[in-house]
Parts: sequence; C-alpha cells; structure tokens
Amino acid sequence: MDQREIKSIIESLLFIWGEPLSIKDISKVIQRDKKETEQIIKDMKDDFDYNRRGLQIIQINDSFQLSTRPEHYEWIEKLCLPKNSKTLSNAALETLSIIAYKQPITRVEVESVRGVKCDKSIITLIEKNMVKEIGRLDKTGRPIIYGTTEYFLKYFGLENLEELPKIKELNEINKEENNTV
Amino acid sequence: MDQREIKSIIESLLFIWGEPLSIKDISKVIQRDKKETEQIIKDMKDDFDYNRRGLQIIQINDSFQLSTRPEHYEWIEKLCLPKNSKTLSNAALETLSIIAYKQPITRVEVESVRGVKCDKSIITLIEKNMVKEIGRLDKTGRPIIYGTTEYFLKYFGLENLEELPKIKELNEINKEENNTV
Amino acid sequence: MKYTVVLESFEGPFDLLYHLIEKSEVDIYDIPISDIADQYINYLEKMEELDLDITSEFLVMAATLLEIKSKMLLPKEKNEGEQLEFEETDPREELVRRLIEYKKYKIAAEKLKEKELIHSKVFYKPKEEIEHFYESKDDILEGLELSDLIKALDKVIKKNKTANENFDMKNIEREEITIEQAMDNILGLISENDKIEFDDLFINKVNRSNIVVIFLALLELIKLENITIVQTNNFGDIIIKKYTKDNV
Repeated sequence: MDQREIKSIIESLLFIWGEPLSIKDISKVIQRDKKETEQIIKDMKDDFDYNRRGLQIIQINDSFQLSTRPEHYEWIEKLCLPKNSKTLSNAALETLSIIAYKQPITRVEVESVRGVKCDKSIITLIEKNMVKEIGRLDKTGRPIIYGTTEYFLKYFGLENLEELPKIKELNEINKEENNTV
Repeated sequence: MDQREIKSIIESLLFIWGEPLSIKDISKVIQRDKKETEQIIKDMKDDFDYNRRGLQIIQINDSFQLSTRPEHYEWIEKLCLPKNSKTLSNAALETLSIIAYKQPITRVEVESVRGVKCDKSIITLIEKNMVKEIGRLDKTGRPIIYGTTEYFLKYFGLENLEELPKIKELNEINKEENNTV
Repeated sequence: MKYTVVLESFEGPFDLLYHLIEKSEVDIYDIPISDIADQYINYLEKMEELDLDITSEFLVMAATLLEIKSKMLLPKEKNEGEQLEFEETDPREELVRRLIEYKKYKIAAEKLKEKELIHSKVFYKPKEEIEHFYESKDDILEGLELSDLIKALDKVIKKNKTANENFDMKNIEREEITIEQAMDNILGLISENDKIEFDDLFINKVNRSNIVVIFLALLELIKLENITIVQTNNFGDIIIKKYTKDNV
C-alpha cells in the first residue's frame, strides 16, 4: 500500500466519520504507527490547501475532521442556509476566555478577574458545550472546577489550547498601549 | 472566478448537501449554464479518479453526489466495526422517533437532531411502511418531507399522533436526570 | 420632550473603569484616582437617572475608588514605627494589577470573537450511518413498544445535546395536512379497500381545518373523476368508490 493509497483511504474515513476522528483510530485502520499517521495527515492538509480543494482538514487536539472552507460560505449560503448558531455574548466570551487561559479554575476565581458575577454566563457556556466541570476542589464547599471542552477548540478553529492567542503577546499589547496612553 | 475556484465550490456544495444535488441547483449557485456546469463536474469526476482520491463523484440522472469508493469498503469496515457494536440497531428507531415527533420533517432536519446521517434508516423505515413521503419543500433541491404512516399508529397502538406521549414530560425527565449528574 | 442618552454598556466595573482610563488618556500605572473616581461615580449617577440596573459590583468599586482616594489624600507618614511599610505601598497597586489582569482577558475575548466569526462559516457533514453495517434489516422493527420509541428519542436528545438546542420541544404542533396529501391519502385508502365510508375519512381528524381540507380533497377528486360518491338513501352511509365508467 503506497502513500497515495493510504491518503485515499484516510480521506474516505474522514468523510464517513464526519466528526473528529482520532489519530489512534486512523492509525489502527491503516496499520501505521501514530507518528507516521499524523505526518501523513499533515501532508494531506497541505495537499488540500495547495490544490485549493473545496474541503479542508482541520485538527482538534489529536483528531482530524473534514470541513468546508470559510471562504466558501457565501456560495454554500446560496444553496442552503445552514443552521447558524448564535454567536456568544461579550459577557460569555469574557468568561470563556478567562476559563480557557486559566483552567482549571473555579467560578470564584473567574469572578475575581471579571469583577462581576459569572454564574449565568458559566451556565450558558456549559449549555453551549464550551465549558465543562472537570472536578471539585478539595476545600470547604468543594467548589466546582471548570475547563474548556473539545468543542470549544473546534468552535474557535483551534488545534489545541496552545493555539490560544499568547498571553505574552497580550502583555506586550498592554505595554504598547500604556506607552501610547 | 476561475475553473479551479468553481470546482472547489462545487466540491463543498456536494459535501454539505449529502444527497444527490441536481445540475440545475449547482448551476444556479455558480452562475453558469447547465451545460457548462455539467462539463465542469464531469471534469471533476475525472480529476478525482485520476488523483485516486478517497472520494468519488457519482451521477444519478441529472444529479451528482459525493461518496466513498467501493474498493475502500474493507477499510471503512475496519473503522466502524469495533466501535459501534454497542449502538447496533438503534439507528432506525431513533430516526423513527424523531420523525414521529417532528413531522413533517426533512431528512436534513432529522440528521441535525441525530447528528448522524439518516438516509439509510429512512429507506428502511419506508420499506417497513412506518414512514412515508408526504410532500416536498418548496425550496432549493426540493427536499422530501417525511411523516409517519397509518401503519405506524396501528403498530404502536395509537389512535392518532396527539396520543404520542408529550415531549414536555420527556424534557422534564431529562432535566431531572441532568441535575442528579 | 425627553431625550435619551445612549450609555455604553459595560461588562462590569473593571470594564467601565478601563474605559474611563483610556478615555482620559492617562497612564494606567499612575491613575489620577480622584479624577477617575469622580468620573466613575458620575457615570453611575447617569445610570441611576436612566433607571438602569446598577449591580452591587459597580457600587463596591465606587467604594474602593473612594477609599483609595482618601488614602492618597493622607499625608505621607514619616519613616517611623511599624506602619511605615504598609504605607509605602501605593494604595492603587492592587487595583492596577487587577485592571491589567482584566484587560488581558478582555483582549483575549476580542481575539476569540474574531476567530468565532471565521469558524462560524465552516460546515461539517453528519457522520454516515455506519450502524447499518450490522443491522439485519428484518428484525429491527420487530416487537417494538411505544416505550422503545420514547427511549430512543430520549437517547438521541441526550446524546446530541448541543445540536438539539433548536429541537424546540415546547412548540411542536401537529402540522396541518395539505389538500394534496389528503387526496393521496384518500386514493391510498380506496386502492386498499375498494370502497370506503365517508365517515371513516374523518376518524382521528378532530382538528377542524383538517376536516375542511379532507372535504376539499374529496371534492377535488370527484372533479378530477378519480372517485365517485354513492348514497343509497337519505341519511344513509356515503360510500366513496374509485371512479369507473360503470358506476356513474
């Protein structure tokens, strides 16, 4: 089985699966180790981009998924209006970004950064499957600890948490702003 | 818009449509006449074959659809076999329950609830005379609208659809269960 | 005439405070507290005039600002005694630290918003129905009970919680049938049973508009000469039959 055949098989697997498919599962099917599998898929990603294919391969942690490209949105829209979920409110986004960067984190910690109550926005984020409970702190009241979900990554087109805009950059932004202010 | 861009757009249209998409609908989106559109898609078919892509474009009358290749069947089976034996045989029943409650409903709507393609289980349900086509939506692609049959009512001992247990109650059951988690 | 002042809405006291600092173009590390505190309180008063809901967090911040302001007004103590170390720290320090911390995440939130915009334009396809590989088509619908149906629905909804936000349970209404559907139904019944009684058509169709639709369908079918209607005596059963030349 040559490389091209393997890529062909992987493409059909991704198509069938529809949802994020893990490197582990793919490597089992094509009988290659995980590292090689990952390299093949990354090659495919480049092929897709290079050939300006109508589809792209996106990565979410250790999984891959086929999707359309954002630049084709207007054309797809002409064919059908796919269900468009409402975007998040600013309050929810603020809460979410704090959880994303500082996870694992309790509600009280989030609130101390934002300076306002966050119970409602946390509930919204849980309902939207962006945030989940990942445990409880072992102290009085056993407060819930929150973290982000895989869906959160996918929703924002992030491969993993390391892809969040760097806080260092943010610090620099602050400095710059301070100078100009 | 060059030829390559058009092909790219068509690929994404076929991808998200999921079932046969007519030349007419495609030509409307890309603003080319039907003849030209057909020629472009036939080119794409050749490209796909020539590049030994994992997907192929199949033609059904005046419509086109993306699908996997028959020669990849054994690989796809490897992916699906171990994982899904648990959910065995529930596909049709799940699909039926959604149609029963949300009818009249299109396939795409059923799929958005189930999160899984439902074309095959809908065919099964039609064969079993539980579900029937009750019309077509008056929009692009004229998607079929499904509903349950009289036999469905008879089978489940219902006099009419109003006798289906209320979903609101179901909802409350869900809520309770979520609270205990 | 009353005119309304458009007030920007702020996500919280830090958001407002940061806004005021930026607007005044002052160094965040050297905030003129007295000035900013006045602006802040001024803003709260405007909110009050407009009957906006001022949450306690905004008031707490106002108190904090006033507290810092008064501390700054105190003459610097001479280097005596134990109080000195305490007084040496800038009373604004904690506030500034929190403001900067807050601003970091506000910027992050804006960046995420940009990403959200791009990726809301990406679509996926549903998973293929691979369960089908294992289903023997014959027995899946054998011996089912209503409770199985409900369980299946319940399962789908739970399994697919996010996608189902638009599975609006409260608004499910039985859709009206169309005349075409009613015509199909009638023809179907007739081809199965040769003839049917008029009353049978309306069993289960309690809804008034459905009754009207079925009746219209019947008239349409008669017009199209698809069916014919027979009533042997007054107030007797009305029989619907397939139209043939013989039975006219």
